[in-house]
Amino acid sequence: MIVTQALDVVLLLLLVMTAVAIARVKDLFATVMLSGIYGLLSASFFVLMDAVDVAFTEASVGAGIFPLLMLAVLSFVGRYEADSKRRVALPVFLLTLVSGAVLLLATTQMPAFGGEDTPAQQHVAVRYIEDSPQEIGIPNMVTSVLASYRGFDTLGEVLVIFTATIGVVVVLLGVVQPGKARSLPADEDMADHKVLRIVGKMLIPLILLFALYVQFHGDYGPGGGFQAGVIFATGIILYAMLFGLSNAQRVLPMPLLRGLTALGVMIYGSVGVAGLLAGGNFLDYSVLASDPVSGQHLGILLIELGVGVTVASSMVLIFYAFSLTTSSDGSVER
Amino acid sequence: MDFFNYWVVIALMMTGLYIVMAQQNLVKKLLGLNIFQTAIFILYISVAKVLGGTAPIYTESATLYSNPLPHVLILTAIVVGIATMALALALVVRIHGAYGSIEDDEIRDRSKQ
Amino acid sequence: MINHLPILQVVLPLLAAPACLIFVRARSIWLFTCLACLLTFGISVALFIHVSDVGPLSYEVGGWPAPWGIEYTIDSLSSYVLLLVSAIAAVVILAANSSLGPELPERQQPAFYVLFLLCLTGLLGIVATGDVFNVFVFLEVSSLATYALIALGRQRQALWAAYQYLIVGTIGASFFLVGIGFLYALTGTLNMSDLSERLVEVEQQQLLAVAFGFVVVGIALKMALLPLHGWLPNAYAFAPSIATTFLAASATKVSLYLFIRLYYGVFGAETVDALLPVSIVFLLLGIVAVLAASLVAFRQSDVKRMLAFSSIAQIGYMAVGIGVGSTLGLQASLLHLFNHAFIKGALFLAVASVVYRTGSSQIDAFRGLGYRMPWTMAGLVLASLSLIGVPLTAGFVSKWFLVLAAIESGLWVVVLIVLVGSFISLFYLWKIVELAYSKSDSEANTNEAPPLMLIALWVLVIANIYFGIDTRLTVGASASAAATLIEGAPW
Amino acid sequence: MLEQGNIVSHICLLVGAFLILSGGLGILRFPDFFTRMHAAGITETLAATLIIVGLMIIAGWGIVQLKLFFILLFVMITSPTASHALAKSALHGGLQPKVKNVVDGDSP
Repeated sequence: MIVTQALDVVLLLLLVMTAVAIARVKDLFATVMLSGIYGLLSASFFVLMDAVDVAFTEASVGAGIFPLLMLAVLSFVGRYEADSKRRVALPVFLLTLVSGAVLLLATTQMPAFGGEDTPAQQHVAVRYIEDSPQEIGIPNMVTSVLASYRGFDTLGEVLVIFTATIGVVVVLLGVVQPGKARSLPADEDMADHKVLRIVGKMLIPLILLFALYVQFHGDYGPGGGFQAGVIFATGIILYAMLFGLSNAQRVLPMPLLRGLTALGVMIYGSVGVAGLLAGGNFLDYSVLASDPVSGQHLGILLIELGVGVTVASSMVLIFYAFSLTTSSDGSVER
Repeated sequence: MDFFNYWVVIALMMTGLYIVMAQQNLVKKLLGLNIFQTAIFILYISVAKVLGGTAPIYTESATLYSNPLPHVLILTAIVVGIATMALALALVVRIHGAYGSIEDDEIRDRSKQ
Repeated sequence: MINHLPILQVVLPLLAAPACLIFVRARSIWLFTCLACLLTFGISVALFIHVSDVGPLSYEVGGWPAPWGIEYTIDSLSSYVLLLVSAIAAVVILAANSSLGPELPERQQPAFYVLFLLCLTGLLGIVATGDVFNVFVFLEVSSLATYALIALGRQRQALWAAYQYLIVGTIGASFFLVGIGFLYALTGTLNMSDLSERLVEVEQQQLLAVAFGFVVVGIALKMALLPLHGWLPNAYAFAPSIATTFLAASATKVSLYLFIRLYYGVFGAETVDALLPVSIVFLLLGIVAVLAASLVAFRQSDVKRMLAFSSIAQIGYMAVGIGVGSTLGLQASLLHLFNHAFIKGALFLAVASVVYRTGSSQIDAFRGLGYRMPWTMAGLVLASLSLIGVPLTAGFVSKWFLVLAAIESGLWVVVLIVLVGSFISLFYLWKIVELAYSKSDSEANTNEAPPLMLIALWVLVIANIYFGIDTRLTVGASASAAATLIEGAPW
Repeated sequence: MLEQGNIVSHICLLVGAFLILSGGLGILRFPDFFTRMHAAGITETLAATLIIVGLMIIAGWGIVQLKLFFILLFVMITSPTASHALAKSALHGGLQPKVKNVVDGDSP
């Protein structure tokens, strides 16, 4: 327990240092790298706090997708901040300082960290911990809560991704149904990176295989549709980076991805409606099979599939959109 | 020691908020927002931790588990966060194309024209 | 079947949004969206009737009982707001196809409809749910859709407005998340009714105050209460006109609903006011908003912007109603929430018609339109009268109740403010009307807005007059909702 | 406690940790980009290998050991590739290695 607490202090202090560095460094490229480190540090912290599923997600998002998108943006907007006006905004600084102090005082009333008898541990959570292995029949309680008890939140989450994807595509490309693939000049640049291409060819199948493992192993260990979707998308994005966007689009054209993004939401929603038609409530999986536990199994499998499909196709689609947009495409005054 | 995690949460929140409000660069503001959101994640996950407990995956040997509910909430929040970031970055790219700048004050000047 | 309506209310537009992508042509997607919105409206009507005849409905999503699963609760307040939002959506979407024509290239229109449905889903979800974290999720669905909708505007300022709103909106939602995080740490639950029961036993007063503070500030950002309104004028001015119409009539209203729901229904107004001076702050900010925003509106040369500042002023009236603190005050707020949606919907739709014909929303573009677009301008005049609060219009009813509430509580200042605010709005609206009916140089050949836009506009205008004359529905529903919230009395 | 395997694994972990530390020092102290990359790339491949081997010994025969083995394989492939890509793009970007012995720690 001492080790846990010592690590806790070290990791959190490192996080604060990284955050302050992000605030102070002017080179945007460096700050993006720092925010990748920040993501990795927080993921490590989440492992320490027993939140393995969260850590998995944070590692793939905070240290993976987010810096990747940031780098894509920096290639448009340039690397350095304008530094003519270097002023510390004193009022803002004081405001944050004062509100921080007030909050510090208030947090001393928080239930003590790590206690077993805090309200958060005592009330709703008890059922998830004690009954979910029997009620749902899968060992990973996070998956049980995510997919079944609070399955509607997760449907909302998938909807958020869908919304963002539609938004990104229409903002960057101006269309949801784009025409033919454009070939990028950058495609040829990668041709002399033989080593990268060969290693990539070795790794991509493994990455995709690992994504499937994470997808279907989420009931038993950390993982699930979201993490699997991100990993799958990473494989495709790696392919697109190494072998050119036009090749990637031949495998996964944009209209297909767009359809898949919507399809994932539809799969999720249809499982809910199926529960309704089978005589239960919306998203009630117990009525999907003859006995409740196998019904839960089936329901969770299907909705995780929906999540995976939407997430994977959205991430690839967002990557395409950032790669295909040209910053001065004359569509300023659309 | 009981409240150290929460103090760090507040320090991170305020750092993030400061970056969002005080920095002029649009990309930097988003990095600040990211710090702020991660601070919230740390808050929730700290609330969920039970000292001496294990990850909430049922095993024969364990009896004490950390609370799975905040984990679920934060999984959702992380996804919401990255979705927001993606949209924000798309807007930044377009703003750069339209204004030729990603500095707050310059854009404000040019908006008025 | 009636039992499943609470969830279908949200799931129908939710599933309609991705299903839109099946269609290819913008026109068929529009027809499909219209159908979805009409069905959603039908469900909300059925829910409203059921709730007022039989009583509140509760729905356990996934079949899990309340504090463990997510609960949907439809009581008199939520059915009232659901009815409002889905009615506005159904009317506004009728006009969308015509209005978007000149404002958005056809290849971008499918995305508009998908985002419109997603925004509607989010707003309905916030209103229908009985779980605070579920509120956050749907808040983000509607917010993300809104940012993208605003970014679809023609001018480059639309992008900037969308970015600014994104930053502010995300901070608002994050504050809300922090607040419910603290509440969860103190009570161990996320379910609203469970939360309200367990909050009574919480002893950590300072932390409770901080949690309430985060939640209130977060929601106030989303509803553009005066010092936090910065995002609103640009967002309304540069979004596509039809998106502005929908957002102005529904989005801030839903944020206000959320505030009322949590402040009265979950936290308890007295509990909060013992810790934080929320009602006094709302009263003061509301008064300042009514005066300052109205004066700023007077100085605008862009009509969309003028109406945006007018919206901030109207949110001020609603805040004043809450600040008064009595049942009657809350009822006035709820009435104004409802009526203002129809007023602003009609006004912005009239402006959308003008933008359709003239391509501009500058006030100079209105010169002589009274002769060229007689029906549109007649609608605009009637809606303006309603905004000012002339008797026999909806706007009068809500202001009348606000004045009654103020007199009841002895707050004569508020009576004065309502009158002064109405006078200022008379002046800035008169600027438009005067120009519209002044003779212009060009020939006065009529060039009316497309029929569907006119129909939508006149539906809203007639609603304004109807709810000004027959007040049974609005007054009855708002009275029962206010009574339920404050006194816990059966509706 | 002090079985043979345990000692070996502890040695592996300690040496690995030391190498990571020295690699970090190298990044800070070496004069130019390529030497810094050398410090990071070389030590980290070995350090990661040692740490994973140490963990494999502790884990004992089973599924965890297999997973660690796969991670090891991944690290052995990706880490040198990453170094290669970095060096190549640095050269491509026009960065030349410093040849003279300059004791200036900062200029890249």
